[in-house]
Amino acid sequence: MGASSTHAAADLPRAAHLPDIDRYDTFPKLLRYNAEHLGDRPAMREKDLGIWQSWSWSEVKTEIYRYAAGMAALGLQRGDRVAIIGDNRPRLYWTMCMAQALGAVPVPVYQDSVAAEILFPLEHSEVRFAVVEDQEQVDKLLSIKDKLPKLETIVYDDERGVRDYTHPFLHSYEAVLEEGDAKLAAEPGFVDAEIDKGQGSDVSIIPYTSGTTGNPKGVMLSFSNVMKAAYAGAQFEGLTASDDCLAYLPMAWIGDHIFSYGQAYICGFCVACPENSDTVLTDLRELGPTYFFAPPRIFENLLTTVMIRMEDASAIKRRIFHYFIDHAQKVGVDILNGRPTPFLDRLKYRLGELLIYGPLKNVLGLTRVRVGYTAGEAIGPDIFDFYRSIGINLKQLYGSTEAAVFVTIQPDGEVYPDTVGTPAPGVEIKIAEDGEVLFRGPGVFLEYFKSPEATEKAKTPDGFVLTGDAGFIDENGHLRIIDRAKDVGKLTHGGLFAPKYIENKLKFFPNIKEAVAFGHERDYCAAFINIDLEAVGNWAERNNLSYASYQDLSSRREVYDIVKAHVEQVNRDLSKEEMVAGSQIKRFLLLPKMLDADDGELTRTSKVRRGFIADKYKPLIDALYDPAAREASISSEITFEDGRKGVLEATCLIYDAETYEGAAGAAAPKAAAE
Amino acid sequence: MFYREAGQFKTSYAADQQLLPIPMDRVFVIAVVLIAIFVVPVVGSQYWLESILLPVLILSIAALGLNILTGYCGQLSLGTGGFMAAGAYMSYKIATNMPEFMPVWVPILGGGLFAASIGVIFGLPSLRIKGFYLAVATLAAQFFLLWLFQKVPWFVNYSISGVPSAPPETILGFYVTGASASPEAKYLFVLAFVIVLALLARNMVRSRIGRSWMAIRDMDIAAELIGIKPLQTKLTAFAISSFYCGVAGALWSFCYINTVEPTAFDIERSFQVLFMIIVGGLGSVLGSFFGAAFIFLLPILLNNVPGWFGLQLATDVVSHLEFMVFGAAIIFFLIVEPHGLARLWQIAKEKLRLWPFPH
Amino acid sequence: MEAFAGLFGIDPFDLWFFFEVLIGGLMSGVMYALVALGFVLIFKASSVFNFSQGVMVLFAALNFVGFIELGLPIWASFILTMGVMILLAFVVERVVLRPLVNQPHISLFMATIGIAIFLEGFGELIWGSNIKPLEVGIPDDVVFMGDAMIQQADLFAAAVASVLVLVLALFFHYTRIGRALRAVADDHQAALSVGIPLNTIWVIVWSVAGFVALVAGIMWGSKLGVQFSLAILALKALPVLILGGFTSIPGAIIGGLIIGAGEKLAEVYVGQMLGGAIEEWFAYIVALAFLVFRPQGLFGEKIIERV
Amino acid sequence: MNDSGAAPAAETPTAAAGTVGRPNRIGEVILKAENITMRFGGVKALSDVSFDVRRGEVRSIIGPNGAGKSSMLNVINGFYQPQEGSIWYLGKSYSPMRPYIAASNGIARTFQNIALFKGMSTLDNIMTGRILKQKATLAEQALYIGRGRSEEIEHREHVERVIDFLEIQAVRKTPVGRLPYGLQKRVELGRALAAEPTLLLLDEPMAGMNLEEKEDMSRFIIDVNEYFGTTIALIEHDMGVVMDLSDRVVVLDYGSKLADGTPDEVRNNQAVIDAYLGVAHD
Repeated sequence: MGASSTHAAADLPRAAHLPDIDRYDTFPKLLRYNAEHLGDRPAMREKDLGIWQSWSWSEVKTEIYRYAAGMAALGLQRGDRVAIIGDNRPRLYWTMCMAQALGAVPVPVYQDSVAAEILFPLEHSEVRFAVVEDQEQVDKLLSIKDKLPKLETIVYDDERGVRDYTHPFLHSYEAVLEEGDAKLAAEPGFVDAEIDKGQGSDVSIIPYTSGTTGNPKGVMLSFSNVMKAAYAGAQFEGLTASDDCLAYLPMAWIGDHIFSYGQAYICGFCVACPENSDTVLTDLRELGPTYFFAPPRIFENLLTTVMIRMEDASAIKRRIFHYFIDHAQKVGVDILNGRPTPFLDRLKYRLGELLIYGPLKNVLGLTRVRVGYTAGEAIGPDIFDFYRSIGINLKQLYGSTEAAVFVTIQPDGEVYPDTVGTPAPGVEIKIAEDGEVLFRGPGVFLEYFKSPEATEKAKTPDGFVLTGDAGFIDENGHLRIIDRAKDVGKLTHGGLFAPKYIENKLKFFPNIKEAVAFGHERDYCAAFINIDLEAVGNWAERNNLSYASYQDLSSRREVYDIVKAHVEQVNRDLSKEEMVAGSQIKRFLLLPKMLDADDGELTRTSKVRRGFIADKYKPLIDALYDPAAREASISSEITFEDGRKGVLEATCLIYDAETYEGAAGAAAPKAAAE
Repeated sequence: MFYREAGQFKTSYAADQQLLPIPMDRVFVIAVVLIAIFVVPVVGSQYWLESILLPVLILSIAALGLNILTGYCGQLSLGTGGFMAAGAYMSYKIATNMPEFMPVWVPILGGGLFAASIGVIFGLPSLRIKGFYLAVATLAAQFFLLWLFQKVPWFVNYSISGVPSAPPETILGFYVTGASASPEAKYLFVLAFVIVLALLARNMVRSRIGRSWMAIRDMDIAAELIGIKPLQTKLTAFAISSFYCGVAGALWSFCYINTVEPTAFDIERSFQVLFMIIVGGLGSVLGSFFGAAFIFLLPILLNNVPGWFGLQLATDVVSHLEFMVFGAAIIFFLIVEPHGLARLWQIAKEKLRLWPFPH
Repeated sequence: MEAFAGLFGIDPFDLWFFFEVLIGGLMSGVMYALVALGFVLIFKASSVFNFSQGVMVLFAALNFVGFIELGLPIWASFILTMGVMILLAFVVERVVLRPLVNQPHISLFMATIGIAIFLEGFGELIWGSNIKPLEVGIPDDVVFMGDAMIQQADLFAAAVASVLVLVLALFFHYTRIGRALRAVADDHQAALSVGIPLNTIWVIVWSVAGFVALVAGIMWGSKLGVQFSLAILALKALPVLILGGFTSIPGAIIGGLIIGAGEKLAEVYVGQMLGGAIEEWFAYIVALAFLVFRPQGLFGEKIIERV
Repeated sequence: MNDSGAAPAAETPTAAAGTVGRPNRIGEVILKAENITMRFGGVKALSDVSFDVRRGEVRSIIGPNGAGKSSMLNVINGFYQPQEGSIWYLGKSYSPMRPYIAASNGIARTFQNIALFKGMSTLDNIMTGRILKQKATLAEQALYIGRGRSEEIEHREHVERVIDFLEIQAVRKTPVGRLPYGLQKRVELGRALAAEPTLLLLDEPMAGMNLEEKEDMSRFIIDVNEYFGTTIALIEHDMGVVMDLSDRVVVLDYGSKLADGTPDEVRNNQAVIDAYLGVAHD
């Protein structure tokens, strides 16, 4: 692979069915356009009071005009920042457009963060206004209000519990609308005039990225950034006004902003908000969106639920289910990718669609999905292929806040589970010497808010953005991501060691809950593995293997054997990939306890803290690299559910795994068979 | 399995509260009704129309009536036969005394209304009593009413035999009642009543009145304390229930047996209809139909099945077996599925909706 | 008797005639009371309203006659039939009561209707449905009391009923099981502390009810022949219960007598004017009136509802 | 960032929201129990009990089991007819009160042992709370036309608000018999709320609940009182919870009134301490 090679996709021509975004260069202008052209079509829905309450584009426009006038009356001005905190609610989406109409900049904040966590973005972005969902968020803000001297006004959507608050700076959404009516009566053309002042180059939104180190950074995206990226994506997938999507991911996440706001305004499709976060799956089932995005975690959970629910089915039904699912695994992906498939297989697939795939998609609410995205992290190939094989056009997307999402997309018909696709329209990709992925395109952010030095670090002079991810472009022109660039290490024989890549491959097996790979500056790669209690426990139950505890189950040779097979499968896969063939796992052990955030082994977002684990379980690591060791003991502090601390004493077996000669003839040392 | 509900969401209460909110169900029910109207009369044999569909449909109406009273309102009645008789006799009286131009449904509905008023009278004790006490009270209706219609010759226009023939009446020149009417005409005539009455029943049970009935059934004290008037609610149930039974009784006499006679409405009939709703499903409109079909068809099946295996059973043996099977079926349903066939149907439907998941 | 009255007209002032009708009525009242007694026993012990008690009378009689027709002596037939009734109690407990425990009373009631139907079919399937005369040596002469003519069989039945009530009273007061049964009627928890499982108590009480049914069946069978109409006739025990209260043994007896005498007198003195055969419904209408004005019956306890 | 001129605008009162504090919400007397004496057979359940309830307050009746609390509620809404005494409610005196009169004049209640309609869904149960407000004729209902249809929709919307308020959306169409205890209690509260009561009687709303459920229920009771301004009279034998919720408390013991006053007054009342706190309670 050549260093610093760039790969770019050709720009797509303008689509006739989408508005001219050079003319309608801000979202408020698009709102006007949509209200005019799609007036009665639904723009927004929300499951509320038992039904899907709906608002048409013209209703939304009227509402946003009132809202904007009201907020202007309350003092919101061009250039102000407006914090948005809450679950996906129509009124919060309208707040974005309202702010943009007045030339103010929305700053969406993660709604489930605690007060201390939201303090930084609010303080840093100097918000004067905050629009929040409910009492919970109001209370959060009130608790840090004295640290936010610039915050002047708080508007809340749901007045439950807030009614008796007497703070003069608290306003209900309804009250703001009334203010707006009064202002509009006096100045009917006010909002239109404000909208006309907006330009494509203005800052449209400042989402804060949760940096892995240091404080979050405010990513300033212009209208042009967001709209061009969203436009290109929409056109690439052929989205139209008749699509539907469910907005259930945090509004502060750039993905939601692009899918549920940017593309919705550009295409004029309807965005639906779930009733609340507990009912998402039910709401998904009712709504049946055509455009769907979810992080891999959700697809994993969904698949696990499917399999567990099927366990309870009658034997005949299970047989039918597995028969057709197996058939789908065989030919489903090819059929979806439009490759030639034997007639009989197609026929059988059609039957499967009638009996299993169709109903299954129906109960999951995915029947109508035309375009499904998964992004955020790598998805297990089995999981990915499962959804594709039953006919759901699920695709991987690689993106970042700094790109207004789209860096690469898997094009229809060219979907491989282990790549993240080809560069999105208008985007150029470059791989640096050390393997880091860089990109450039219309969505590239203006700068980090109030952090020129950070901007400088992230952006090359020629406009490329460093992603911090290591990857390579494969022979099909698809980008493959291996790991965070800084986490990639070297084995002593010089081979690349990408722990996350290996761990992910392991975690794709349902029986493996968590894995920690070691190998940086070592002779070979070794791993700690956590089994998945539910999956393995289920297996044990079915095989009449009784066990007392997680620790007990983890020490069984039967379980080791299963995991060994998985590890060897991973090794086989690794051996086929030139860059990572050297980091096949030679030895592994099953940890006697689950890695736990309470014990400091995981971050709160469930990421492995490799260094901490390496220290804590040093005796185990030593044993992994001691060829003579067949088992190792550890005594470790653990925290129980109720917060009590205790000490865990355990002995783990150490297993060797078969490694393989790479297809590319990589220099992996052949392991001695056990 | 056949349901594709994703995307069929509701944006208004009107849509969410329609009779059949799931489009798939709507299609199915409309198809069944259309087939019943247009296909069945054409392809059905005389035997099927006259000896099976006709009585099953008529008994369905009676079961529907009893289900309103017992299944929805929780008031057990053993007087169904009496109320049916009331409908039959009064219909006869009206039909034979009304002017020529009056349409045939007038006496039928008149019979129903008469039964309804009788029902109200015998429902009066329900204010004070419930459960088996009420069952005894309704037995009084059963025995008293049958005696009354036998002993008061006014009802049968002082006919000598006391068992007059059903008057032949026409719609658009077709005979729809009496012995001379064609099975097809009778079938369609009865079917019209069935469709309308079933629709009305479904509407009632999903409205305030239906909820009041169920509230009284489930927890009468709580119902009273939220402002439901117990007597008024129960009497409405008695009236409507008896109306349905009365119409059924009239149709039974006019279209099925073609005579007006007390033996058609004896206590056995009351039990038969009660069994229909137990087996079909208490508190279910659909169940009334299932139950009527099951209870009516079972004896026919019992008569024929041994023959298919080359067994020849004496008629009295079959009738004893019939009793035993009924008794066992009732106990079976009460224990295994107290909500009857309707519940089984519902479970099957849920299974299909959740397919391939088991639950 | 009715025929006689109908043919010759009635002299309302003929006291002896009145007396004769009264006695006749009271005697059929004894029969009702016997059936009602079975209802009360079961209701007291398990709150189950046993609709099948009437059919149990028929079923017992069918078995009894059947065994006699097979050539068995009366005493053996009696014991065998009693065995059948005990077996029935076991089956009912196992198949019907146990699975339905804790279900609404109305479900149990409907289940006993199921039992009734089943037994009716079952009894007749085995023993046939033709009317069978029953001859167990009960005297069938008439005696005269003044001018009133009285059936000896009726007197005999009254005597048997009295003995039966006495036996039951002794059983309930002086045996451990009897006391347990009474305890159950008052309080299920208390009954458990007596140490007899509830299920056993049900079997016993259904057996006792079976015994009562057998006695009633023999009495009635020898008077009218064993036939299906016994079951319908036995339904008359329902109004008797309403009158007497569901939980009162004396109530069942007095109620039976009132209903029996009342309907005969009504038939004879009022029925004429109404076209006759008011006997069919008279008892029910009386019960209905009672229900409206005194729902707890003559001797039942008033239920206070609490929330 | 432009700060000038924003401050005055932000302070303009935008709505009446938020100025009503707790102390002002209590109004005039709406209900008086006057010298109520109630006997069951020979047993006196209540003897000469009098107290009043003011608009907007949370009024509690406490006392050990068997103190006559439930009887008192039953007398207020007319389920029991006392031998002596009368209920004065919104300007009229009733001796005795009748259930229908009580219900149609805005007295709703919940029950100690949940009295839901087991065969119906959550939605239908709460819909029954609207029965007194539905005026459609039988014909309109049977044909589902006119008010028969429009009322169903209109009241459904109201009921949905109650469901939303009580956060039971997820079980909207579940038969109530299948719900866990805590949720059933909430549905029952919903049924009472659906009637938009003037006076809400709660019979041991927290009986049989765990701590978390009790906290939830307390929150709902406070919310009902504040959000809808509903007057609440509740019975509890667990003093702890009640004292935090109530504005005024009546203490009953053996059918007689022992004390009446604010939670603090009652807590310090010697008779109460002797009779009630002295005995072990759970």
